[in-house]
Amino acid sequence: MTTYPIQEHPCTVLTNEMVAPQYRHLMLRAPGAALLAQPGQFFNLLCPPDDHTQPFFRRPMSLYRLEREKQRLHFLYKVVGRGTRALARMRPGDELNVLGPLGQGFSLHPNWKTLLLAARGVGVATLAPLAEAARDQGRQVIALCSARTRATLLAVDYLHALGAVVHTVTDDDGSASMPAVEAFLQGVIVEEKVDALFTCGSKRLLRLMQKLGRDYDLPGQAALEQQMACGFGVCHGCVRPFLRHGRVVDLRVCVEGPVFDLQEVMTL
Amino acid sequence: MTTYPIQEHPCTVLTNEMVAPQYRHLMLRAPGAALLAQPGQFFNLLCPPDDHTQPFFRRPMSLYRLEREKQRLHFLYKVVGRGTRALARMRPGDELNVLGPLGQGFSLHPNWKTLLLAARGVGVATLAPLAEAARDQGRQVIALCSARTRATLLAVDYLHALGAVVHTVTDDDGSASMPAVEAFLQGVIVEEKVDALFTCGSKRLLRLMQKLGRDYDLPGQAALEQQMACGFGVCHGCVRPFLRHGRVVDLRVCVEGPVFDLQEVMTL
Amino acid sequence: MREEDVSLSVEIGDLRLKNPVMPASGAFSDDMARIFDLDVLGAHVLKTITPQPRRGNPQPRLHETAAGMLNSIGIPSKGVKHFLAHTLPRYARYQAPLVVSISADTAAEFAALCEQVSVPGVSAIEANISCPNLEEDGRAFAMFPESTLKVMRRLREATELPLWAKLSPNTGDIAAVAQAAAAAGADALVVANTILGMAIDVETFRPRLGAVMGGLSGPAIKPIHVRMVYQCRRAVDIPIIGVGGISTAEDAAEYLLAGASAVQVGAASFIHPTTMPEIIAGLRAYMQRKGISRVEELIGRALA
Amino acid sequence: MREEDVSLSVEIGDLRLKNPVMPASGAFSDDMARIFDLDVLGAHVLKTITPQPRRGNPQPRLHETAAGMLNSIGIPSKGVKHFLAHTLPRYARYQAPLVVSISADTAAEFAALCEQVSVPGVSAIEANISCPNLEEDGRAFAMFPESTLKVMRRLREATELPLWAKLSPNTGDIAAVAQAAAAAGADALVVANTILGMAIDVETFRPRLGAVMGGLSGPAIKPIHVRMVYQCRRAVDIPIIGVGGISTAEDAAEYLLAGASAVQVGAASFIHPTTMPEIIAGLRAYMQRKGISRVEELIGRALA
Ligand SMILES: Cc1cc2nc3c(=O)[nH]c(=O)nc-3n(C[C@H](O)[C@H](O)[C@H](O)COP(=O)(O)OP(=O)(O)OC[C@H]3O[C@@H](n4cnc5c(N)ncnc54)[C@H](O)[C@@H]3O)c2cc1C
Ligand SMILES: Cc1cc2nc3c(=O)[nH]c(=O)nc-3n(C[C@H](O)[C@H](O)[C@H](O)COP(=O)(O)OP(=O)(O)OC[C@H]3O[C@@H](n4cnc5c(N)ncnc54)[C@H](O)[C@@H]3O)c2cc1C
Ligand SMILES: Cc1cc2nc3c(=O)[nH]c(=O)nc-3n(C[C@H](O)[C@H](O)[C@H](O)COP(=O)(O)O)c2cc1C
Ligand SMILES: Cc1cc2nc3c(=O)[nH]c(=O)nc-3n(C[C@H](O)[C@H](O)[C@H](O)COP(=O)(O)O)c2cc1C
Ligand code: FES
Ligand code: FES
Repeated sequence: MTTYPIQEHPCTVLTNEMVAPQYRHLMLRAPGAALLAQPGQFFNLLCPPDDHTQPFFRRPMSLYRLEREKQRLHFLYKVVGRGTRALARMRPGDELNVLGPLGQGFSLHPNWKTLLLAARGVGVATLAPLAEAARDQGRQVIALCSARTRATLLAVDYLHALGAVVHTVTDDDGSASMPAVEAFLQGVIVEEKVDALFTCGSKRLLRLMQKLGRDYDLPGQAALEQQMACGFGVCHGCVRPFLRHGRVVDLRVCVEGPVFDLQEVMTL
Repeated sequence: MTTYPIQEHPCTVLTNEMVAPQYRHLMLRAPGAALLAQPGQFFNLLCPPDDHTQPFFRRPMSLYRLEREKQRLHFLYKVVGRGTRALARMRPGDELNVLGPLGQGFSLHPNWKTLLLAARGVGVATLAPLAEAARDQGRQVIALCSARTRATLLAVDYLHALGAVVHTVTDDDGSASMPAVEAFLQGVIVEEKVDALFTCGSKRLLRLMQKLGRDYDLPGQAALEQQMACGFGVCHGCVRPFLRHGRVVDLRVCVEGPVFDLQEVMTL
Repeated sequence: MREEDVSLSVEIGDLRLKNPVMPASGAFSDDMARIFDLDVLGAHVLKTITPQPRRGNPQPRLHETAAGMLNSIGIPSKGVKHFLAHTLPRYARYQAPLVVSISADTAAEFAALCEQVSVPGVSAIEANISCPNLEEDGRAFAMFPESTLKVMRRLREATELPLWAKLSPNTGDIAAVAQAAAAAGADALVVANTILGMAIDVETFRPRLGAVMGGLSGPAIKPIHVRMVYQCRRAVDIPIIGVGGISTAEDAAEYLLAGASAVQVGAASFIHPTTMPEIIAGLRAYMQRKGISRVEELIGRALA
Repeated sequence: MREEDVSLSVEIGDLRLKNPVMPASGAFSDDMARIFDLDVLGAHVLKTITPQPRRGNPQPRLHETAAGMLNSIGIPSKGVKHFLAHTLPRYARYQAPLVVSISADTAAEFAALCEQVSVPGVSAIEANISCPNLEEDGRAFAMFPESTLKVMRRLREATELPLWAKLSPNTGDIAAVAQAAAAAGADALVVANTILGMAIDVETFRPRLGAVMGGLSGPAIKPIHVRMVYQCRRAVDIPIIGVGGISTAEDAAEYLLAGASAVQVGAASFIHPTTMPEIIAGLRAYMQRKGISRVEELIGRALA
């Protein structure tokens, strides 16, 4: 019997705890096929009804962490609207249907020894599995986590535990200002001999990483977000323009992405 | 400040237990204004979503029992479709919004000493509070409970506890056949000097009670069911024809009923 | 901004309402006085009446659908005589302007009825030229600009009261129908009535409604009716009253932004009967939050 | 009744399908081969293509509504040349009949495109004369009988393949449009496309969609589209393919009872991508339960 790579998986909520104001860590018990997800891929979650009404669309969420042997699938999410609000109310034992794994994840060239990850806010959820993969493959990870406040810095301990060198910057003390971050990352790139750049979670950070990529001639990848209906390529709702081979082409974030070559992304 | 007789009441599920296959007894903690309901009145329940979709309409349910001092409101219901199926899944602690009390309940003439109640199936839920009121007012109650099987006879113990004389008939042993029931009720009416007839839950039983009412010149009341949108008189969805003062008039089951004069009801 | 700095008052032609929230015809009566103070409303709109008594459609008259409902109530009416003698006087106790909805099968009967209800105590007449149950296959005056023009002209001649035309969504060109109603002298448009729909019971193979087809309303239709208000707003200058799927203050604001000067609430009241007072309070809170002092500033703002 | 006694096969004109379940245009591509065996379907219907490449509408293109969605994808298309060279060959591996959906701004371009796609490997052509995003204010050929007749005649002359006309719900008289399409020689009707709708963000005061208006689909519209299928069934003799809000086997059966010979599934696949195979299995179970051996016996049964 053929098994199909994309499936709906009935999962069970194990924990769904607040990790910072407005941010939650969701851990699910998931069936085996869901656990084949790769870093940078995502799932489309069927959030439960909110105040008696069912959000029509699923909600895309990046794979945050996988524990294959324990059959655990993790997400890290920000509560922003009705879907995530309803998600936030889920309790251990509740059932959650997730569709996936979806999309193209990160691809790591064998020669890349040192990876620089720059995430803003919950963007770190998307980059964390990359750090885990890098550790497993003996690569070095330097991560910059940016957030509004100290209180909303996410996953720092987890990245530490994965062996990454973690730097944090925040708006409240001015350390997350673009000039400061640029200067800091320039230093890291030069001193640590960074081989590739990865980013997720902020348009300004993305632009900065693109500039650094050009300035230091470094390859890179960015994970994007775009509203989705299907998540598997048929509706064309998530299409946006990219610069590929010198031409503007419309690509589907859900299938051709969500991870794209850093310099292809058009940020206007 | 004016208080309005009809309100939405946020209630909390205390218990929601199966009492027979397909039948459940729902006990709610309810605020004071809900506890002013009278026998024969009903509430319109906002059932929770079923498999991710919210039933649009509320579901009407008769008051089954009230415990004013304990702030408890009881319903007895049959699981038939999506609304009641969703209701059946509610657990203690869950919130349920009920609108009411609605409609005209039973009215007991002071001279009526002995009441004959004939209920089919879950129709007994509607008549039970009448038995309780009768007991409080020192009236005698004789109840006939009819059901498909022994296992689906409902509320018999409760009616006993209320001091009613309870007779049960079922289809499976033939005792619920109309000729048998008619003969039996004729005997009861004559021997017990019944003053008034009450019925709910079956068209055939209703017709029989109408006939007995005419034959023995007894007054009576019947509680009806009709699909409803609003439950408080504005939509005209629940309208059906009645024979009143010799003319056919269209009346709203939710406001002019659900309890009607026995002989007014048209059963075609 | 303080609560008392917010003005919810709107103008529908010569009629000033203290707020833009009123019931939709067929979803209101003074039975609701048992639920809240009916004088909080911007206006009272009554169930459509007809010249002669009629019984309405056979049961079943209701069917629930995804985020909405079908109804085939039809227009049960005790006739205009009963209305004038018994119903109208009951509403004299309220301050809220009274809007009487009327319908008839022919333009001549419609005009006669319009004249009959143009009496003291009535603040405006809503011409239901759109009831999809009335005519065969849902055909109604408001399906075409020509028939709209014709009937609305007759009605205009029949009354000096503010005259509102309730349009039908069952048309291919709502803007043209709106222009016809305006050209005939309507003081305002009510956009719109229910959408013709049906449902079939897959167990019995029979239609779910006694009348086979019925009108769809509720949240399901909101995007369609918002679009129609927007199209009408671009097509005519007279005020528009938006109706269709409104159940929250945000829904009401959406209609105002699309070009409505006021809104009506139908099916939502069946589920939460205090929807209208809650929308009024919610609109006030919304405006405070957005720092907007007059609700009229919202009207048509999405067209800018 | 045993499973193997149930026949799901239906005829759409000369085309026999092994079952009546196929995707709606715009909600399918061979990307779904990663989710289930695409050869279980009664047919494959592709996203509408246009003569020249076009980019479709600006973002945002999606908005969720109560029990439904608005889309303003428009018709991004790589053009017919790319289609013939690259897309069409990809579908040669499947047994399911391939239906190519086409659209163009003028009748002449439409006919030329129709001829171009009348090639081996294509089993039928679905003429999308109804896309509400294509023309200003949602105007489309299928809004009026006259324009439908005109464009369908040109298309009929341009191809010998089975020709399906996809109708628009944004018309006041779907039966007349259906008759026009049949008169022009359409082999089947697809009833119907999305309903024009819009939504406004009450925080920004701006329309939710980049293209301002978009098409409403999903369970919310099912009662409207079932009604239209029923009306078309009474008006014409050619087969009808029902589409709009179908997400279960019962929904599909409802359309069949209303007069459809087959059904298409759109938005539901986005939420549960295996909706179509589940409907096929569910229809089989439904028929066993009802003791009906041929699905064709259900067609139009509610009209009896
Ligand atoms: C590939 C991908 C991976 C993502 N991973 C994460 C993650 O790991 N953690 C996390 O917190 N968030 C993630 N997001 C963003 C997340 O999908 C949105 O925050 C979420 O959909 C908001 O839903 P809502 O109902 O709470 O908000 P609402 O604003 O009520 O949503 C309305 C609609 O807009 C869509 N939408 C709103 N915000 C976004 C957004 N930023 N991106 C895409 N669609 C959006 C919703 O899905 C929905 O369709 C990801 C998005 C994508 C596309
Ligand atoms: C005044 C009144 C009091 C009632 N009291 C009780 C009671 O105490 N216990 C009890 O078990 N049932 C009672 N019923 C019947 C109960 O309302 C229905 O069984 C229930 O609405 C079925 O909902 P559903 O979603 O499970 O069924 P579905 O068949 O899925 O419901 C579809 C629609 O039909 C309506 N409907 C279906 N059956 C009935 C019915 N028999 N009467 C009215 N509407 C119906 C539903 O409300 C809903 O709008 C009462 C009905 C009325 C009118
Ligand atoms: C049960 C019911 C009865 C209605 N009766 C009438 C009516 O008599 N006259 C009329 O113009 N509209 C009538 N309508 C239509 C409503 O006034 C309103 O236009 C429509 O329901 C859309 O609003 P909603 O989605 O808020 O319900 C009725 C609607 C419902 C649901
Ligand atoms: C995202 C999306 C894209 C669509 N694109 C097309 C299209 O290109 N051509 C077409 O004829 N219909 C298109 N449709 C309409 C569908 O084919 C279908 O008629 C409509 O969505 C109703 O069905 P549903 O409720 O099952 O979605 C599209 C619908 C959606 C939701
Ligand atoms: S979300 Fe449907 S194509 Fe990407
Ligand atoms: S249910 Fe609305 S009038 Fe009775």
